[in-house]
Amino acid sequence: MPQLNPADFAPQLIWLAIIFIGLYFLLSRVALPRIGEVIEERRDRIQRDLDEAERLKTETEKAIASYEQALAEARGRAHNIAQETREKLSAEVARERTDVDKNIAEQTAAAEERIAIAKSAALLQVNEIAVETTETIVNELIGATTTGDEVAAAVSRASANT
Amino acid sequence: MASTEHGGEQSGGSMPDPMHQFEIDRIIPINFFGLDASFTNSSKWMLIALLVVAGFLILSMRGRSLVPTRAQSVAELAYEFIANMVRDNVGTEGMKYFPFVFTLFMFILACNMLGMVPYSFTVTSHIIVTFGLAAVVFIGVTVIGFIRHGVGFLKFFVPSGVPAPMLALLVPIELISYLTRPVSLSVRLFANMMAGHTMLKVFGGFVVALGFLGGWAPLAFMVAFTGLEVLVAFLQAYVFAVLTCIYLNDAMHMHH
Amino acid sequence: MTKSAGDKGKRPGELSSEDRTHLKRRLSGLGERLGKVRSRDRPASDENQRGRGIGYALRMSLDMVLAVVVGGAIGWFLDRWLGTAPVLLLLFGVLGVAAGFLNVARTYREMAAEAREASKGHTAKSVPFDDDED
Amino acid sequence: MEAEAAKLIGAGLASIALVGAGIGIGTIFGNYLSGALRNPSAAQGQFANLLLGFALAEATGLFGLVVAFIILFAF
Repeated sequence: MPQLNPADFAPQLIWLAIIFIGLYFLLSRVALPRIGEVIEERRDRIQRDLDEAERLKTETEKAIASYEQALAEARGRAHNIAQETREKLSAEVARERTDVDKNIAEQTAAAEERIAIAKSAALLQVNEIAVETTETIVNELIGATTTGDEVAAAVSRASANT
Repeated sequence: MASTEHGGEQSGGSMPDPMHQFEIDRIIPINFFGLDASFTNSSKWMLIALLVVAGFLILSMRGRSLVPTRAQSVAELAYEFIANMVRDNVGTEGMKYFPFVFTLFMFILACNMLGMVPYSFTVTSHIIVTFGLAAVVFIGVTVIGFIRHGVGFLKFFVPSGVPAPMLALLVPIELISYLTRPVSLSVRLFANMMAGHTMLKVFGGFVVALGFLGGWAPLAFMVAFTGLEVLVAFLQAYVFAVLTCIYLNDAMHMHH
Repeated sequence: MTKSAGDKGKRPGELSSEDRTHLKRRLSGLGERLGKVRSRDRPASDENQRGRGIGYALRMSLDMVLAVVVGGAIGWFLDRWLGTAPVLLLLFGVLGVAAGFLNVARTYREMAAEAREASKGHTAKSVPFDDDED
Repeated sequence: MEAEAAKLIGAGLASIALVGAGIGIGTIFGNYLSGALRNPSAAQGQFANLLLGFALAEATGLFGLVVAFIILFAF
C-alpha cells in the first residue's frame, strides 16, 4: 500500500497542518462570523415578525371580545328600558283603574243613599195611604168614626204581621 | 472512475493496479531544514479543498441577504447543521469550539467529495492524514480536559465505586479504551475512503477488461456504487465531526 | 368586515353573528399557524435519530476491534522494550478485548438512552405476530 | 518468494471471516425488518439493539480483516 510509505508521511503532515490552520483562520475569522451574523439577524427578524403577528392576533381577539361585551351590554340595557316602561305603564293603568273604581263606588253610594231616602219616603207615604184608606174603608163599611190613631195602630200591626 | 488514467493498457489487458491511485507524486520538491516538505499531489488537493470550502463559504455570503440565494442557503445549512451538532452534543459552552469542528467537518467533507471527481486524488484515503486530524482532536481534547479539570481529569480513567484490586485491571482497560479513540477515528475514515476507491478502481478495471460487450454489468454496479460512495463521503465526515463533539463533551463534563 | 348584501336593516360597523364566528375561525387558524411556525424551530428528531443511529453503528464495530489492536500494539511495544517476549502482548490483547466490550457497552448505553428518549410517546397499535413468514 | 505467496494465501483465507459477518448482518437486518413491519411501534425502541447486533456481527468480520492485514504487513 502506498499509504504505508514512511517517506511520504512528512510532506503530507506538514501540508495538512499548513492548510488546516489556514482554513481554520479563513473560516473562523471571515466566513463563519458572516454566516452567523446573517442567521442571527434573520432569526431576530422572524422572531420580531412572529411576535408582531401574535400581538395583532391578541389585539383582534380583544377587540372582538369587547365588541361582544358592548353588544351584550346594549342588549341588557334595552331589556331594562322595556321592563321599566312596562312597569310604569302598568302602574299608571292600575292607578287609573282605582280612580275609576273609587268614582264609581262614590256614585253608587250616592245613588244608593238617594234610593234609600226615596224608599223610606215612599214607605211613609204608603203607611199614610194605608191609614187613610183603612179609615175610609172602615168608615164606609161600619159607618163608625174611628180615630186616626186606632187605625194607624192597626195598620202597623197588620203590616207587622204580613 | 479514474481507471484509465494510470496504465490501463499495460501488458495486454491485465488489470491496472488499484493501489496506484494512492501514490504520492512530488510536484515541487521542497526541503525544509532536512524535512521533506515537498508540494505533492496530496497537498495540491488539500489546497483545492481549502479554496473550494473557503471560496464557497465566503463568496456565497457576499450578498448577506435576509432572503438567501441558493448558495447562501447551502452555506447557512452547513452552519446550522454543525452548530446544532455541537450544541446538542457538547452544550452551549462547547460553542467556542464550533469553528474548529466546522473546519474539520468542511475539510473532510471537501476532501472526500473531491476524491469522487475522476482523475482526482483522495487526501483522506491516506492513513497519515486522517491520523493527523484524529491526533489533533485527541490531543486537543485531552489538553482541554486537563485545563478544565486539572489533575482531576485522571479520574476519567478510574471508574467510581470499584474496589481497589479491580482498579488494577480496570484502569488499563479504560486507558486502552481512551487510546482507541484516535485510532478508530482515523482508521474509520481512512478505511472507508480507501476501500471505496479501491473498489471503484477494481470495477473500473473490469469494465475496461470486459470491453464493450461485457462491461455493462460492472459499469452499472459502478454507477450505483458511486452513489453509495457519495453518501459514505458525507457520512464519514459527519461521524468524524460527531465523534469530535462527543469526545469534547467527555472532556468538558467528564461523565461516563 | 360586513359582507351584508341581504340584510339592509344593519347599521354600518355592525357585525353579524356569522361574521363574528367567521372572524374567530380565522383567528384560531392564525393562532395554529403561528404555533406551528414557532415549533418549526425545534429540530425534527426522527431523521436526526436515524442519522445518529448510523453514526453509532459505524462507531461500535470498529471501536471494538481496534481496542484489541491497540491493546495488542501496546503489549507488543512493551514486550520489545522490556524483552518479555509474548507475555505482555497476550495480557494487553486480553485487556484490549475487555476495552472493546467496554467501548461497545458504553456506546450501547448512550444509544439506548437516546432511543428511549425518542420513542417516548410512540404508541401505535401493534399487529400480533400470528401469521407465518416462510 | 514462497513466503510471500503463503502470506497472500493466508490473508485471503483470513478474509473468509467476512462471509460470516455478511450472513450475520443480513440475518439481523432481515429479522429486524420483518419484526418492524409487523409491529412498527416497537421498531423504534429496538433500533439500538439492531445497531448493537450489527456492530457485533461486523466486528467479527473486522477481526478477520485485521488478521489478514497483520499477516500481510506485520510479518
